[in-house]
Amino acid sequence: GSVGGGDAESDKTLKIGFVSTTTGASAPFGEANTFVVDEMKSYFKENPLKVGGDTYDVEIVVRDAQSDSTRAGEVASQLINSDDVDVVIASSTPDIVNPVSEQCEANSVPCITTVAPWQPFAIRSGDKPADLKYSYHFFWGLEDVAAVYSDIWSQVDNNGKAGGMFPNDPDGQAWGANFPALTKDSGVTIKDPGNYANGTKDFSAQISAFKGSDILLGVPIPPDFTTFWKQAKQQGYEPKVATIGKALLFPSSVEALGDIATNLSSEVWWTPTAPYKSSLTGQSAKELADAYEKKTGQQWTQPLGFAHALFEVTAAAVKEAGSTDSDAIIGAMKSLSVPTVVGEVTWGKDSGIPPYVAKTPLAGGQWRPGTDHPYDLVVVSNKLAPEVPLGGKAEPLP
Amino acid sequence: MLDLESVDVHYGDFQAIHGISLTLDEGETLAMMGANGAGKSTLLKAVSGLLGASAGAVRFGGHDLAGTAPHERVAAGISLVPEGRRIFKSLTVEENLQVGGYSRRPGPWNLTSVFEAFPLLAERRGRIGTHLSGGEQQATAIGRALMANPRLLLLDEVSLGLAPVVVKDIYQALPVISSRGTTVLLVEQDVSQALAVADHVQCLLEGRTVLEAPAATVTRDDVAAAYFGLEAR
Amino acid sequence: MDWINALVQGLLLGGQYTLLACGLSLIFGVMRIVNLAHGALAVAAAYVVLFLVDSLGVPLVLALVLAVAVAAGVGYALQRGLLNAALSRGELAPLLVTFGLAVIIVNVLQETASANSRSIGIGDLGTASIRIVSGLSIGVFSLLTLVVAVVVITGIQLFLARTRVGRAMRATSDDREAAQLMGIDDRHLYALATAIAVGSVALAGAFIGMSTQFTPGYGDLVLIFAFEAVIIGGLGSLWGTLLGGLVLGVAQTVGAQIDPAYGVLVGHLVFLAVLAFRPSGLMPKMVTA
Amino acid sequence: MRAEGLAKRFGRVTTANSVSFHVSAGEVLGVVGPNGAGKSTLLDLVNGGQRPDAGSIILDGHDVTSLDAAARGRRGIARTHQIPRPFGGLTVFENVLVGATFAGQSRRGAAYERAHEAIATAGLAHVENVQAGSLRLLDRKRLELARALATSPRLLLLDEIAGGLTDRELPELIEVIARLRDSGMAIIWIEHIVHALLQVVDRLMCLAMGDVVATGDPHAVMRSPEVTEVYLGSIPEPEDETR
Amino acid sequence: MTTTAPTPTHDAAAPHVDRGGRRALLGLAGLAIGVLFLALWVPYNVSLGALSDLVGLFVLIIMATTWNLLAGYGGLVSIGQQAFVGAGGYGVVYVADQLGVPLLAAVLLAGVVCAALALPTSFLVFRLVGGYFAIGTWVVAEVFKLVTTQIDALGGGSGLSLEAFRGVDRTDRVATVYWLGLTLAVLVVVGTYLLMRSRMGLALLAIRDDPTAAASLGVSVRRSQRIVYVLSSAGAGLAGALIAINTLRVAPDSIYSVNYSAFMIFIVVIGGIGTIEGPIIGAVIFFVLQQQLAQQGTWYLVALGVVAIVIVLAAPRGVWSLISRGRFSLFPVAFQVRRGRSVE
Ligand SMILES: Nc1ncnc2c1ncn2[C@@H]1O[C@H](COP(=O)(O)OP(=O)(O)OP(=O)(O)O)[C@@H](O)[C@H]1O
Ligand SMILES: Nc1ncnc2c1ncn2[C@@H]1O[C@H](COP(=O)(O)OP(=O)(O)OP(=O)(O)O)[C@@H](O)[C@H]1O
Ligand SMILES: [Mg+2]
Ligand SMILES: [Mg+2]
Repeated sequence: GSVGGGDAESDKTLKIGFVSTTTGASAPFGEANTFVVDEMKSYFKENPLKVGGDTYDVEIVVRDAQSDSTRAGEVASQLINSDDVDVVIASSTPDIVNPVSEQCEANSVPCITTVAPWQPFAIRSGDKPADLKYSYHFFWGLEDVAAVYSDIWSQVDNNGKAGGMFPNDPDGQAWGANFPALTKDSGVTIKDPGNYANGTKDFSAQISAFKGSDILLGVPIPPDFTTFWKQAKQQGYEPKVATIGKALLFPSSVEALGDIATNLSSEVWWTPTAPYKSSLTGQSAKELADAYEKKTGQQWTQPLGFAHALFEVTAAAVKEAGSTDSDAIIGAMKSLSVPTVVGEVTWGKDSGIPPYVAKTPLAGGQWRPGTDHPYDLVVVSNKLAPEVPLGGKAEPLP
Repeated sequence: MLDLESVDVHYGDFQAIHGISLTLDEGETLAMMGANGAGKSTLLKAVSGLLGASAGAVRFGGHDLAGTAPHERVAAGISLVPEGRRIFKSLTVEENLQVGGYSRRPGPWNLTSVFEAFPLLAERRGRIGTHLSGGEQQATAIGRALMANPRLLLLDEVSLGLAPVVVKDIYQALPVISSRGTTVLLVEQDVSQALAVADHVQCLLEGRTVLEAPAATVTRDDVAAAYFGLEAR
Repeated sequence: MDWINALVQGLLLGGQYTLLACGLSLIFGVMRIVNLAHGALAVAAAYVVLFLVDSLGVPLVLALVLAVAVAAGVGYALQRGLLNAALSRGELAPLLVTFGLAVIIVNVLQETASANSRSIGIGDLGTASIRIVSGLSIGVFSLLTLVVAVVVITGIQLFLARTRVGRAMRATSDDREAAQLMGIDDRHLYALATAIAVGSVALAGAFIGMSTQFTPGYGDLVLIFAFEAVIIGGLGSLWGTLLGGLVLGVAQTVGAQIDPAYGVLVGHLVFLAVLAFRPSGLMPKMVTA
Repeated sequence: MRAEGLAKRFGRVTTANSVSFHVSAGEVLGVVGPNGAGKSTLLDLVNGGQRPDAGSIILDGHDVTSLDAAARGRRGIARTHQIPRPFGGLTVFENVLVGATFAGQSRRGAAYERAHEAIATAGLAHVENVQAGSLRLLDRKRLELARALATSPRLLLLDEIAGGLTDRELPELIEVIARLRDSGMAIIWIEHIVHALLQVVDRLMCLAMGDVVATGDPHAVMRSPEVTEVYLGSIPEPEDETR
Repeated sequence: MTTTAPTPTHDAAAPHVDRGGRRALLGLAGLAIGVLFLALWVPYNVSLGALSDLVGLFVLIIMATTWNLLAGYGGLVSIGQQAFVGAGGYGVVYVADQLGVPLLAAVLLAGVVCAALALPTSFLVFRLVGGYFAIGTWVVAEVFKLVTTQIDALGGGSGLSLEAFRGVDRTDRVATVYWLGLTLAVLVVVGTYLLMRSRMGLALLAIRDDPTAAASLGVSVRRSQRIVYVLSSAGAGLAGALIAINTLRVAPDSIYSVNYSAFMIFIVVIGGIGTIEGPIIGAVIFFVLQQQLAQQGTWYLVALGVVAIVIVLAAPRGVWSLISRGRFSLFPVAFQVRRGRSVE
């Protein structure tokens, strides 16, 4: 025999391997995954995939990366080599999607990923995007978030000075490296005292450096932002506008901030008010969010739409390819275009980005005390996604 | 006051004590003798509750002690000065003594009276256990046991490693201790010392009693003869 | 002024570390248990307070008292049920048992309370501050934490040094069997020590919960700082733990003032430096616990 | 072996205050003194377990003061501990083999032989395969002796190895020590059982408070008034120590 | 120098020392068969995925065996060996990608790098004992991590992808890593065994039980411990390197995770500390648990915690001692004295 000769192949089944994060520090990113997977399983059970003339059963194998980068690589390898999946999908943070993509590259298996800005996804070492053959990613990039942030800032009177809190992790590094250049045109200069370690308990140094800056931006993890924001209040640093990624992503972390969360702003990658529909189930964004809230009793979160979209993209790719053969799928991905619940996802359209990246629309929003929920994310910027209805204008921090 | 009735003690599979009986009345002093490994310490441990008797009964003041934990026996009035001193290394001499009085039994012994009896301890009251020499440790251990005002004091080879002057002192203190109403069960290698203070003598050999008599009727040679049992294999 | 501010904020931060460290110091000092579940217990207590306040509407102060009481009870049961047994099984057993406990607590919390960030609301108290001069303000809540830490640590220290039970605890820590021979119920005393320790952990957890957001796994992020505080201070000296917490806090803020990247790193380096020059800590055995 | 002006203080406690003495091959030096006089500490200083604050230790004309315990062990200084310190997880044979291997014979066969001999001398053959942790006190003391002997020492330091022996066991031990001396070993023996000590020692030294009170002919030392006073206790005070 | 004539009683039977030589051979033969099976049969009869999973087992065996060497034999209970897991992982990626060293050599070089890092580290951490040492090593590991995140060439806080393996055929790659992992695991286990049978092994056991007494018997305590620390750190580095070439990416929070130490402790204690067999058995148990229960998400971890507690309380000497009951050993290191005729 040959090495690895114990494989068994089965036909006419699309086997999707999903690397999820249901436990550990990034678990909030994976909160909606269980719901989406359950929905998809029952959907595909009733609606097997029509590929060419054939009908394919869809099998979904979920493995938990436990929010650990090494574990993500291991489970991806298991999905590929033990479970023999046809496609690997993964979402949430470069720490998870990058090792998954590495495994797919090494094993020549198609890989579809999302929920990580494309720069930290594409740039794996050095400063050039990696040359990837089997990985396809959809999300926005730092140029988009910079544009959205600039738009929000422009709606509030400010002195053009910003303080940036960038942790020493893939996101923080990418933001810190790219933002100053991206916001220069809008006349804002960013003061970046340097990347700090996640879990820092005192931000006095940053606060004294930021004093006098009307704008605050950053991608801290939620507890770090809470610590920072409370200390900033205590030490008398009061910016006029604060746009924060990651820490303000989830309603629960905003709620946990209490009163001082009002009017903090953040980028919006997905919202139920967006006019997009699922290409699989036909659900609108609103219907998807409602279904989630009804079933789980929790407020919708942004990764919900993207987790759903992962399956839409996968199904579309296999349909386009006409089989589950990996080369065929890769061939199909190159110029795939799918209308999804997170908007139109099209590869090979943009020339300024690596060919394996498709960009999704991005809006900006502000957290305001809500009616159904303690805080609602109100869209205040739709410059990059005019189809998303505005909910108001950006207001200065109280 | 203390009654042992055919007590057996095991370490796992190994039986160290075979059906030992003894009776000790209030205020008496019993010297327990025997070669190394005869089971003397084991017997004391069984009385103090550190080991359980696997058969037979240990009675104290008429109550069966089966199932009582060591700390409960201390509260009932049994104190052991263990082999190897075992003083609390990070506590000062004074604190060691205070801990000895943890059970708060009333009686003649308190810090003042112990320091009176062992002036050497009074001098070192503030020194911590690790910094004591062997003899200082032994004195602390005895003082500590007295602090519990025991009705029954079990002494396991207290003169081991002590300068003659201290040994002399301890053996001078023993009659004082028992005159205050404390019953003493003493394990000792030094036959003449033991005979001098004891009312009764009991010799053990491989876990069994081989000699049992009033001290007055026993000579060094009798005891040596009892030891002979061991040598004769 | 920035440097003075860094120093002052460091002392305040030290208060938080100290509060978290005192339970650790007690357990480590009395039983030599390296309690890896300490962080998880703190977070669990924060969830208890949160539950009492948010779901049952108990007033915060009462909730704190209840949580401390519950935690003390849990600590007592934990020691009698698990840790006493682990202690008699060699030095690694407690390490593994507390690690197992940590994993269990974190994941059960995640199942029951979800992975979302939470925080215990304290309204304006969280942001109130006393302005000393321009560029130097002291957060009221941070100050409160420091005060509570000093009070708790003084209380435990006096308890160990001066009371009959405290002395007995130290004796038991030296030699369990000999302690039994003094009439001490060693299992009970160890359980008492753990009860006090876990009670203080609950307080620390609640204060963390009030100062920032926490998730079930948050305890791991701060556990190492608490250990550092204990060890910089020196084994068994609670004053040392206080000093250790403050030194660590100041090292981190001053390090961050040099470069934000160096905050945590400088804290660790100061820790290692202290140990290199004073391997038994800054104040070992003032009163040995 | 010669010690010159050894001094050691622990904080306020002086345990050795410029102590000088010597012992030659084939000689037994007995050491007595009240508890806490600094006898064990003195052995620690000689064998390298502790560093003296002042003074030096000269072995065969070489100054070994700066060597650590392991190096001194390899040079032929061996000691027993007053409170036995067996390697509890190892068998008696393995315990002894440690001494034989690292300070004695590095060749395996020779080390085995040395270990067997030492075990036989100390009378431990009946427990040679027993875990040392489960030994009773007497055997632990014998083990201390066996381990020390296994290092093929030229200077043997004994710390209260006779304590707890019965009247029958004592003569055996004394005989062993006498034989070791006759084979050319230098021995320093600390003991409180004076009558045992007197049977073998060539010279006796009495310490008190870190000072040498008397030294010389054993019987003369024992009769000297200072020794009687501080050690044997003819006066009512148990010890005459002032701080 | 002759010092004593042995007492007459013991003259008769010439004792000889048995180190379980014959049974050791048996054990080794059994091991060899197992290894041959793993090397020659398994690769051709299971899936690539299973092979790649088995690399995880080899990693666990290496980590546990070297941690046991450190803690079980050296008496140095560290919770900071992830420092070297991480350094080994980063080391192999850096050496292979940036310096262009062939992968196999890069793995070994990573081990050497870790040994080189461990040596200076030992001077710091050896100032500490007991619980202090444990926490101190943990902090050192955090320092390793934080320093790594400050080095741009190592990708800062983001991590590094291993590129040397790109374009290598999947089967070749998995097979290479598998055989390499197996070889390293065997070398580490056998190496540890031989070390423990040497003079060094005896010294270590003595030091573990009582360093002061060992020193006065001529054992160079510091030196022996330092050697063990360096060796076991090199082993942890090899494990880290294997992880890196198996998962193809290293990220600081993950590869320097304190969980590695927790796993090492788990495996060694569960299997049986202070034995050669224990860590291997523990690694297998842990591996099986991981494979079987990982699907259960949160509850898997809860189960792991429960298993740890239950085994430690029910079988404190580990599973191996339950099996062997202390009567036999596949890798005997003890010295047993046998006499022709018993003198007892
Ligand atoms: N923990 C133990 N485990 C197993 N056997 C033990 C243990 N302690 C003592 N023994 C055995 O029990 C027997 C009696 O021991 P014990 O300590 O009671 O003797 P002893 O008369 O006090 O002797 P010594 O004079 O040495 O103190 C001995 O054979 C001893 O080996
Ligand atoms: N590490 C230490 N720190 C402070 N004092 C110490 C230390 N070690 C010993 N001492 C003190 O030094 C003195 C001498 O101790 P040492 O053990 O040498 O006495 P010794 O003569 O052997 O007594 P004994 O006959 O009782 O064994 C004692 O008073 C003791 O308290
Ligand atoms: Mg005894
Ligand atoms: Mg002494």
